[in-house]
Amino acid sequence: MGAVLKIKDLDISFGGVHAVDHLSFEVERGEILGLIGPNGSGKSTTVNIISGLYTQDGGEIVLDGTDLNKKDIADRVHLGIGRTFQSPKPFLSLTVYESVYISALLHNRSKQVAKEETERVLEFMGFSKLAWTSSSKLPVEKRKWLDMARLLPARPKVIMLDECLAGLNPAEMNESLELVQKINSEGVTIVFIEHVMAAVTKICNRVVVLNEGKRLSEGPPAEVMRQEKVIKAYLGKGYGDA
Amino acid sequence: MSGLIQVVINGLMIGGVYALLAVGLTMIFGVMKIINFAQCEYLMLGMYLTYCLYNLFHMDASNNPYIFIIPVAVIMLIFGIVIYQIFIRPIVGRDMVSYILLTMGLSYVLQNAAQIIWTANPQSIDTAIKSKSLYFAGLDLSVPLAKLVAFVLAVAFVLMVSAFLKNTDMGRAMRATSEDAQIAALLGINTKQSYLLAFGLGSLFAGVAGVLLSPIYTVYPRIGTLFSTTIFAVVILGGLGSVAGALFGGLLIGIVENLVGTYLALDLAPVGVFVLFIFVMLLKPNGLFGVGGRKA
Amino acid sequence: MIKLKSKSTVIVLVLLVLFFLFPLMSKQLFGNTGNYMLLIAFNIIMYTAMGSTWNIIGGFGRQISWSHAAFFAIGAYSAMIPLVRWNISPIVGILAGMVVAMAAAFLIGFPAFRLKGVFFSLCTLACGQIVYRLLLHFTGFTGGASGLVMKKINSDRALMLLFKNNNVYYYMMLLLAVLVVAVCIIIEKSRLGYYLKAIREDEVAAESLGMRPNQVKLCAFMISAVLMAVIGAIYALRFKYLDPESVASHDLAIRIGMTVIVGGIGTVWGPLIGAIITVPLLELTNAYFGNMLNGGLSQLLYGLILIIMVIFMPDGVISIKSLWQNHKVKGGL
Amino acid sequence: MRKKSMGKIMALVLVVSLLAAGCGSGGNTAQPTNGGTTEKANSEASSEAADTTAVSVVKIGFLNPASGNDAESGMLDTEGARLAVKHINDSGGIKALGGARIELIEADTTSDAKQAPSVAERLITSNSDLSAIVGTGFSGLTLSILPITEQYEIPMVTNSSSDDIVAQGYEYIFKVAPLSSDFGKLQVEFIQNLNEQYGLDLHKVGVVYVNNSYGINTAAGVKSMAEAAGLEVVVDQSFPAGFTDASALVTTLKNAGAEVIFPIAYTNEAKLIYDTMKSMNYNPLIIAGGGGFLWPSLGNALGDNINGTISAASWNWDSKNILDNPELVKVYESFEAEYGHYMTEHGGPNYLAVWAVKEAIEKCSSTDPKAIREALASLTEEDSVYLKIMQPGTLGFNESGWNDGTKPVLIQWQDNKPRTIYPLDMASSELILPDSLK
Repeated sequence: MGAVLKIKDLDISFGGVHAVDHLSFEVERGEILGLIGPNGSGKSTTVNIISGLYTQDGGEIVLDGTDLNKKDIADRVHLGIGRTFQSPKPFLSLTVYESVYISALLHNRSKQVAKEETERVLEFMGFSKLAWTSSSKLPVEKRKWLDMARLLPARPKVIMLDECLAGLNPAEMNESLELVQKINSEGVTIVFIEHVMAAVTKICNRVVVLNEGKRLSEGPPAEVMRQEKVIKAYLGKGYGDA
Repeated sequence: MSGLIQVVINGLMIGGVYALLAVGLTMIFGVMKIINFAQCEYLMLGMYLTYCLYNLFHMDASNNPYIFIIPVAVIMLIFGIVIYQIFIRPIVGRDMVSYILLTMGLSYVLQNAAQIIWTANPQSIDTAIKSKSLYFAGLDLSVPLAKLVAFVLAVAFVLMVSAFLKNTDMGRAMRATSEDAQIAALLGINTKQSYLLAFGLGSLFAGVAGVLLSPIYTVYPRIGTLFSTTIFAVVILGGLGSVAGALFGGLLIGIVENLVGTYLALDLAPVGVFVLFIFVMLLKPNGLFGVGGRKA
Repeated sequence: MIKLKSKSTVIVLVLLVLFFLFPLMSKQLFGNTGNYMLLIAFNIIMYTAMGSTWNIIGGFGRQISWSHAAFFAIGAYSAMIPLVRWNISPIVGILAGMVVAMAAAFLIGFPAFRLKGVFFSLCTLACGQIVYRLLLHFTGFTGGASGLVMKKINSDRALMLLFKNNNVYYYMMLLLAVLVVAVCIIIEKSRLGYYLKAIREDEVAAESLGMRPNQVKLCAFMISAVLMAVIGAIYALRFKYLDPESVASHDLAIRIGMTVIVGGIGTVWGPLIGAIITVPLLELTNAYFGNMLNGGLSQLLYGLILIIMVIFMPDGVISIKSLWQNHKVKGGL
Repeated sequence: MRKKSMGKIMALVLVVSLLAAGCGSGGNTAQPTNGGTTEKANSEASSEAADTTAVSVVKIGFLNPASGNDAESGMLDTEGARLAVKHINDSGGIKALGGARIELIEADTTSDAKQAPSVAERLITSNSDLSAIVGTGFSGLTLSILPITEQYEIPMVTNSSSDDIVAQGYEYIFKVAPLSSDFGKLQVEFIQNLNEQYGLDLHKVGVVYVNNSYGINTAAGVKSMAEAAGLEVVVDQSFPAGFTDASALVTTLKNAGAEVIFPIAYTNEAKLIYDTMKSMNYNPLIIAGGGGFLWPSLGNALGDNINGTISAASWNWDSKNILDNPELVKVYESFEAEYGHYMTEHGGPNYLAVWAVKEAIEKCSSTDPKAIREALASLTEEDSVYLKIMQPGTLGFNESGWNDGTKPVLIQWQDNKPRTIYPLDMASSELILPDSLK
């Protein structure tokens, strides 16, 4: 096993706001790590830094021994970092197939291979029937799944899912969780940003709790959620959850 | 030395003119996130209005057109609103491409409507102020009066507009809309109304500019095309929807234009402007006074 | 599906044949005005070609560029200057023009693509103006505003691409247009095409999949610039006179974009439809109303028609289909 | 299926538009608001051959911009041509063809050299019985049309100035106006006279010109002449057409201490330059190179400030050759009556151009363009009094097609009208020395 992704002393602030405050944690290979915390605790910011959207003021990100600091977004994707966004970002005028195919093209020299890869991913994500539907016609949950599907052709090592349950009904949530586990079972490490605690406790092996940009606690969901400070952080922010 | 000072003064003066034109554009730009390619045609109309009123009241060299600021402003405000209601409203919410094509078409229409009404011949008003100036014999410096007036009023306008945007509900609504139309809408702000207002005011400012410029330039249907590209540069340079930026951008471009024009070559003055423009774009994509929102 | 596809290809082929035979038919069809019709047809073909090249970056990638007149001008001048000044064959000039245009596209695109949307557009507008001003300024070389004019051609000189019969240039342009459209079709289904579409839809998402949008855009921009340069060269040879105002002014830049937008931006056949509409439209308004009402009427109508089109056909004339057909998504790649 | 329907559209649109353009190419049913008729659709006309005896109407095409940047001077050109047609028809038309009337068929070239060729081609092809063309006033437009008139072998009489026009070996072009490069000779000569006559020492000159075809050619002439005459050209500066601020320009001139400036500009630029000079109280002697400095609109724009300004002109309404000739005096009087302003540098040569075509037709008594071309080539001022209207009263085209006898004149604005003051044998009034030189 061992850590696939190491975050060391990560730090960033916007104007006066210290969004991420000397944050360090590690992601074990093959696990589903829950990254939780109240709103504004710096979860999404962390993801944006890791994926390369923001440049940190200080700290290191190491993926399988390669330091990502100097790498741009594209490099990081090729090295194995994948991420989705809080609100899905479909290629509206394109079909489901094309959306995935584009990603496949980006990571395969041969078009033929890319096509096979696309077929495989669609099959795997249960999109086969919807392949020729326009992304614009998809309901929100399917859009979120499509975002995940698009990541797979890159054969990512780590996928960071930013609130992939937000705005879904219980049934859809369960489907989503099954998909996430399915992807994970393929050996893809998952970083699962969420504040629906039920979901987190259900699928995460481990959680890291953020508060005001700092790491508040870490450990198996069940026991972390019992901790005084964690509950306070949530209640303090007015979140008594699930 | 006094040569250089004179050049800078010249730059400031014409810069004031640019700023005056840019304020209207940047307002529409900021609130609606669109370039109104017909903005300078509003200027043209403002000048023609002044010209007509001036002759209507049989004014001569002893008068000056500034008394028409209010009437022209009112007429142009109404005009802007009408134009918005007829042409712009149907396409609100469409992508950039529609706006570009529509405002282009609009500028064709206005230009040629003007040519139909007033012919292509340049017209001008007979006022003494056009060639008056404050002359400092000692320093051998001169400041053209008409431009000075335009400059001062431009600054005054910029202050008024920023005050309006800060302190009135309408103004706040418009600022909110320019920050993020969707969120503004969620907050119950009537964004359509902000758009309407922005467009109306945009045309109002162009009209006022028209009054102030009528002593300096002759007016003919295509006078607007003299300014359009420069004004776009000014607006972007100053920063998206930033009124203060429009002023600063205008002055900066005015000075650069005159420096290049005087010490390099007049033909290259526009080149100097655009090179500056591109550099600022690269160093400060949000413009000098920009407030984000670059991903238009 | 397959049947329909083949059907449409038939229609396109018919059109192609029509254009191909037009020089032979026009006299019969239009009598004395045949040659004039031929000139209009030439312009339609030219604007189709220009529109299609613009469409590569402006349509597929939705990067609205106002600097394409500059590439057109670069091509035109590169062909004309060597011919007029040193009597060097335009063939050399065309090749040179392609290189220069590509370089210019890089110099313009590299900074401009760091900006998004409207800001990119205005940056290209500024760049276009710079080229225009430079052409005006370096009078000794470009002839400045007086332009460059070709001596009267008394005999055909194939190597110099000088022919007395304008039909030769007609076919050159037709060939070029077919080539350009072909390139567009290929690109649309190519890697580059898909990348551009992804950028058009959501650049951030595209980047998060491992794309480098600016490289993709720059590549498309340069391809489109090179093609545009060749079109400019043929134009110069056909009309034998150039001045910055007519080939490098931003009126032309805008007209190119407008042709595509009217027809249907981002579609392979939009530029053709756009050209088929706008070119005759301009001629008609000029012919019927040219000298009426102080000469203002023709352009006024032109503008009005544009406005009406935008309001009622947001996605260009090509979108009329949506009137009788609800948005089905075609299958197959 | 999108493709299918789309194909339909394309096919349809193509056919419709081409047919439309087909009739459009000729078509103008609407009556013109003005003197001449605009292009007429006439399918029968195209079939009817150019018959030398029984023609009732002779068609002369008229090409000039009515829209775009150059619409103003396009209009000034039109006035002269329309008046000529009126006069000819009122005085019994073309005698040699049994009193055939002249019909001026006007077409708007627009101000765009891309558009002009197709307009010309349309004019010619949709009026197969066209005898000749008059136009344009713009070198750029004329140059872009030359290949077409040559192809159809239709003579074109132009008043555009650029030297290039008659230097390309085209045979169907006739240029009535003096070469713009000749202006310089006159301007420089004039300064030397001033220096002698009034004991002045004007030797620092500035050449500032709008960067268009006319400006470049004229400025080139005056520069070379000035240097040859030992004058010191302290400023040689072109500026973009339609610039918005003259202060950089005037500052340069002032700092360089130019005593005489040779400006070439149009109304708006000229107004900017004048106002700025006045505002910087800098009053050099102005000897302009024509263009906007001869237009009524500049007179209106500057009011009395324009008086005293001197300018070269390819033609002026009150030169000796005209004042001494009652017939020609009638011409400019009726012009002023008709259009409410003096006869301009554009009006005169276009008036002549139409008369030249008319007399050519009289000579060869045919409406066949080729015959008319030959007749034009051999035309002289003796053929009609109206051909004496160009200074110094001569007409005659050399083999390149240029009316090489004609000479420019200098005018001075006096009482808001341009009056001929030089050369003296053409002068109608005395130079009024500007105060700055007294």
